[in-house]
Amino acid sequence: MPHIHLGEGSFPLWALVLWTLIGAGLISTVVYRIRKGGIKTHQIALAGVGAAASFAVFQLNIPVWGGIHMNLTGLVGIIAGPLLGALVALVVNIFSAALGHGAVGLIGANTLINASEAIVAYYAFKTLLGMEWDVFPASASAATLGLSVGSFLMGAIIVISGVNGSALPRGDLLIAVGGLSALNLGVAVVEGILTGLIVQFLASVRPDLVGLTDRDTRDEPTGVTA
Amino acid sequence: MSSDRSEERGPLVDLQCEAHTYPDGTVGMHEVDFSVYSDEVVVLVGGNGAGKSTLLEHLNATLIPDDGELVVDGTPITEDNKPHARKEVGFVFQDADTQLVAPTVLDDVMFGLQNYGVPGDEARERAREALATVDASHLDDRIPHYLSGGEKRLAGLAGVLVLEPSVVVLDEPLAGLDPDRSQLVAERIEQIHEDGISVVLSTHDLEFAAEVADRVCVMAEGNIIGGGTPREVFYDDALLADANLHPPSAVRVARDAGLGATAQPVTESDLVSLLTEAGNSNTAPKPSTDGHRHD
Amino acid sequence: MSSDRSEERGPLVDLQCEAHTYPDGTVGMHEVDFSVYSDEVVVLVGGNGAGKSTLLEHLNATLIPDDGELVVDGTPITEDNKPHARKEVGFVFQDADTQLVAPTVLDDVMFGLQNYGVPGDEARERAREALATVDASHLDDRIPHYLSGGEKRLAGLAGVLVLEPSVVVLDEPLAGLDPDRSQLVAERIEQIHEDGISVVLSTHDLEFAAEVADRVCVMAEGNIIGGGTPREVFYDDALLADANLHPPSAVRVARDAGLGATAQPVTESDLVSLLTEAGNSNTAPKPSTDGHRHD
Amino acid sequence: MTTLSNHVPDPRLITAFAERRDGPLHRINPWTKIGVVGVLVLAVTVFDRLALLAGLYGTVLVVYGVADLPYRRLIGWYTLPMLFIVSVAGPLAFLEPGTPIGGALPTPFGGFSVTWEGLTLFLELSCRSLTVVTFALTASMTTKYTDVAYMLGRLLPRPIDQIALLTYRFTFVMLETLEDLVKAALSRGANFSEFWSNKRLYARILGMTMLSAIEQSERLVKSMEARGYDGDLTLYGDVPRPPARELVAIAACYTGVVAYALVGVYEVVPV
Ligand SMILES: Nc1ncnc2c1ncn2[C@@H]1O[C@H](COP(=O)(O)OP(=O)(O)OP(=O)(O)O)[C@@H](O)[C@H]1O
Ligand SMILES: Nc1ncnc2c1ncn2[C@@H]1O[C@H](COP(=O)(O)OP(=O)(O)OP(=O)(O)O)[C@@H](O)[C@H]1O
Ligand SMILES: [Mg+2]
Ligand SMILES: [Mg+2]
Repeated sequence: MPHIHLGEGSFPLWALVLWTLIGAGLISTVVYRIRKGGIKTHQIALAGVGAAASFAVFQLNIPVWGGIHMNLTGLVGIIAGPLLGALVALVVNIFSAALGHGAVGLIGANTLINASEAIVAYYAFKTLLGMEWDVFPASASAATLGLSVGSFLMGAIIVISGVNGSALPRGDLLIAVGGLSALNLGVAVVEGILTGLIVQFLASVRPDLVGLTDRDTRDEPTGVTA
Repeated sequence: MSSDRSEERGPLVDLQCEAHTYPDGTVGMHEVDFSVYSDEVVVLVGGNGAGKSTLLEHLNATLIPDDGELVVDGTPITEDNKPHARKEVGFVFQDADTQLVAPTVLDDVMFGLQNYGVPGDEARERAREALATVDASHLDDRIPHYLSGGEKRLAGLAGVLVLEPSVVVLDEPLAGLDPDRSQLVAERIEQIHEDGISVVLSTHDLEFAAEVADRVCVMAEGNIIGGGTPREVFYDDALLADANLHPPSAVRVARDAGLGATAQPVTESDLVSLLTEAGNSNTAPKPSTDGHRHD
Repeated sequence: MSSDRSEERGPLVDLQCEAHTYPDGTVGMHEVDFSVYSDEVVVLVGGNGAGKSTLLEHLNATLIPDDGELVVDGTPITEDNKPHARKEVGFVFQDADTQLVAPTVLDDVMFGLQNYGVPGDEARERAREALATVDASHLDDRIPHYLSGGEKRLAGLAGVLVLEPSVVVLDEPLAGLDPDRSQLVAERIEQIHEDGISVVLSTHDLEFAAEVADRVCVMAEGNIIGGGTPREVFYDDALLADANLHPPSAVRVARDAGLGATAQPVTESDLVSLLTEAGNSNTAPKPSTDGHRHD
Repeated sequence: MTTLSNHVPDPRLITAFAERRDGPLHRINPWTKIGVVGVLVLAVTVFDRLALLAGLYGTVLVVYGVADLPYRRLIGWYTLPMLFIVSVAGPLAFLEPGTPIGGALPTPFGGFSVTWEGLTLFLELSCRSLTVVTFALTASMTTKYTDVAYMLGRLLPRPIDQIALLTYRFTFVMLETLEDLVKAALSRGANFSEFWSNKRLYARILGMTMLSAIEQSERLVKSMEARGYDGDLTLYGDVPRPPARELVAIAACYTGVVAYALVGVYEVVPV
C-alpha cells in the first residue's frame, strides 16, 4: 500500500473550494511569517534541494505490503523546520500532481495533510528531545505521530467532504474511511521507523544537523499549526 | 601477463552487447565486445561521454545490455544469477561518497560480507585484513563521511577487495585526488594486480594509463574504436585523434624532441631511461640526446 | 606581468587572515596573507585538505576570517559591502552542478546581472557576449541537466565573466574533464588573462599549473608554506616535500635524466626545446621529427 | 534501475519526452494546456453521469495517443492513483445503498454485496481521477523544461517560486545520487527485496540522499551568493500568451462545463 494522496474529482465542488481556500490560507500564513522574518538564501536552498530529495525518494520502491512509496514528510519537517516543511509539502504536491500522482484540484487538501505531518513531526521531535529521549525513539515517534495526524486529517477531510456522487450517509462513510486510515496508519509506522533510523544515521555522520535545524528556526518560537 | 594461462581458461569476463539505451532514450553505448582475461590491467580511455562508465557498469551487471550477453567465469549472467557477477566482479564507483554507507569504515568494509552471510567475527577479521592491504588500517573506526577523498577511495577499494573478486573494476580511481594520494591508489592497484586479480579501470589521466595498463581500450561515442598495448595506442595518431585524445606527456616530449622514432617511450620512466642511456652512451657530459639509437 | 602597474595601484585583492574555523571546529586555514595583483595568474597547489578551497572562498567574502580583513580594490569589505567583493571577484566553484541554477544556460548567465538589477534586454545582450567569449554561444538554450562536465564549466565561467570582475577565482577548473575539454578551459583561462583580468585558481594538475601560472603558492595544513615563479617552486625539493607534492613531469624527467642542472625546464615545451636545442647543438644525426604537432 | 519504481513516472523520462519528441501537443501553448487541466478538474468535479465521465476519459486517452505517447507505460503509472480509488470506493461499492448485484454475501453483520450504485460510483471515481491524471501526464510530457520553469516562476508567490525552481533543477541531480547509492550497494551484494531485514540499509541509502541534498544546498548557497543572489531569482524568459484560437477554445470549454453544471447538475437555471 503506498502512501495515499486524495484522488482527483473525489469531492464535490464546494469541498474542493473549501480545502483549496484553507490550504491557501495555511500557505499564506507561512509565507507571511517567512517574509516577515526575512528568508535567508540558505533556507531557500535547503527547502529547494530538500524538496528535490523528497521527490526523488518517492521513486524508490519500498518492499512492504507489495511496495510502498514515501516522501519522508516527517523527516523533511524535522530537518527543515515547520515553515519550510510546509512549503516543501506544497512544492512536492505540485510536482506530484504534474506527474499524475495526487490531484491538481486537491493540491490544497493534500498540502494541508502533508504540511500537518511535517509540522507535527517537527514539534514532537523537539519536545521529545527536550524530554531527553534518544534520537531514534524521538524521531521515530515524532514521525509516526506526524504521519498519524496526517492520516487522521485525511480521513476527516473525506468524511467532511463526502464522496462525490455517493448517497451514503456520513456515518457509514466513516466506516469506509476507517479502513483507509488504518492502512495509512500502517504506512505511518513503517515510515516512522524508517525516519527514526535515518535521523539516527544522520546524527552519526553529521551530528551538527539537528543543531543546524535549531539555527534555522530559532527566530520562530511559536509554531504555525494546521 | 601469463597469457598462456588466460587463453587456457578463457576470459574471466566476456561482454557481448548490441547497445545500451538509458531510460530517457540516450544510447550510452553501441555494439561492444569486451573481454577481461586473468591477470591483466585494462584501461579505458576516451573523452567525456564516450561511454566508459556505461561499459564498466555492464561488467558486473549493474547495467544490462538492450540485447546481448555477459559471461562471467564461464557462467552466462541472467536475472537470477546476477549475484554471481556481483561477487566475481568488484566495482569501485567514481563517486566515493555514494559508495560508503555504513557508520564506520570497518562496518562499511564488512557490509558486503554481511550481505553474503559471512558471520560477524570472520567478517571483522577479513575486513581488517582488507583494510591492511590498502594501507588503511588506521581508518577503521572513522566516520566515512569525514574522510578525505583519497581515504574514501581506499576505504571503497577495501570494501570491494574483501569480497575476493577475480576482477576489480574502478571508474576514474584518481578523480579529485592530490598527487600523493593518486600515487598511493596507483600503488594499491599495482599490488592488487600482483596478487593475481585483474583490473579494469577508466581514467582521463593518460600518463597514469601508460603507467599501469597492460592493454588500453580507446572509446569514442559509445564505441570501442581501438586498443592494444600502451605503446601501440599512444603512438597511433589517427586513433587518438578520432577519440579527441592527446598522447601522454612522455610521448609528446619524445615526439617533439624527435626522440621517439624507434624507442617509443610511453611512460616517464621510459623517457628518462631513454634520455639517460643516450646520455651515458654519449661521451658528452651534458644533455646530449640522440637517444633514438636506443632500442 | 605588468608589475609596475600593479605596484602603482596596489593589490586588487588583499586578504589578511588570522585563521578560519569552520562551524564544526575544524580549522580550515591558519594565518594567511594573500594578495592578488592586476594582470597575473596565481595558482594554488597543495594536497587534499591543504586549505586551497578555504583560502579561495575568502577572496570574495564567501567565507569570513575569524579575525582579519579582506580589502578589494582598496575598499575594506565589511558585512555591508560584501556585494562589492562579490562583484569584483568572480568565483567559479568546483561543483559545476551547483553553479547552474536557472532553467537554461542563457538564463543562468543572466542570473548574476539580474541580481544586480541590469534590465532584461541589456542583460540578454551581455550574456550572449559572455557566452561568446568562452566559445559557448551554441549552448544558450540548453538545459543544465543535459550539459557535459566541460560545457557546465564553460557556462559557469560565462556566468562569472558577464559580471566583468577584475579577478576571477576558479576552484579546480579541470576536475573531471577529458584532455580536450581541459585544454579548451585552459585556453579560455589564458584568454581571460589576456583580456586583463587576474586569475586565481587551484589545481592538482601540476603540469597545468606550470603551464599557466605567473606565480605559484604552495599550501599545506592550512598555511601558505611557500611560493614564487613556477621554476622557483617546482625546483624547490624541500618545499614540495613539505607539501607532499611531486614536481611536474617535465621537471622530474629533466632531473632524472640529469638535464635540469642549468636550464630548469618546468613545462613540457621547455623540456622539448631543451631537448631539441641539445639535439641540434650536437653533431649527432638529427632524429626524425614527425612530431611537431605539439598542442 | 529495478529498485526505482515503474509505478511512479521518472521525471527524467517525462522530460525526455518533452524535449526530444515533437508531436502535435508539443506545439500547443503551455498556458493552454494549464487551462485544459483546469477545465478538466472542474468537469470531473461537477459532471454527475458515468457516461459523460467515461466519454471525457476516452477523449483524453485519445489525445494522449495523438500526442504520440506510450500507452504501455500509462498502465504502470495508474497504480498509485487507482490505490486511492480502490481503498475509498472499494468499501463504498459494498456500502452504497441500492440494488445488490447478484446475491448478498451473508456475514455476521448481515448481507453484504456490491450494489449497482456502488459499482457505478467506483467507475465514476476511476474515470474522474484517471481523466486528470492522464492529461496531467500528457501536458508534462509535451511541455518543455524551460516553459515549465517559466510558468512556475510566474504562478507561484515568492519565496515558493524560488523553492520550486530549485526543486525542479535538482530533482534530476538527486535522482542520480539515489540511483548511484543503490547501484553501489547492489554491487556489494545488497538485497533490496525485503524491507524489514534490510531496514538499516534503506535508512542509510535514504539518509545519504538527504545528507547529499543538505550539503548540495550548502554549496548552492555559496555559488548563488557569489553572484549576488539575495532571495530573488527572477527569470527573464517567458511563455507567450496563447494564440486567439486556443483562447477561444478554452473559453468555450469553460463555458460548456459551467453551463452544463448550472443547467444539468445544480439546476440553478431552469430548463
Ligand atoms: N543515467 C543516464 N541517463 C541518460 N543518459 C546517460 C546516463 N548516464 C550516461 N548517459 C549518457 O550516456 C553517454 C555515455 O556516458 P558515460 O557516463 O558512459 O560516459 P563516460 O565515458 O564515462 O564519460 P565521463 O568521462 O564524463 O565519465 C553520454 O552521452 C551520457 O550523457
Ligand atoms: N564545510 C566544512 N566544514 C568543516 N570542515 C571543513 C569544511 N570544508 C573544509 N573543511 C576542512 O578544512 C580543511 C581545508 O579544506 P579545503 O577544502 O580548503 O582543502 P583543499 O585544499 O581545497 O582540498 P581539496 O584539494 O581536497 O579540495 C580540511 O581539513 C577540511 O576537512
Ligand atoms: Mg564516467
Ligand atoms: Mg578544494
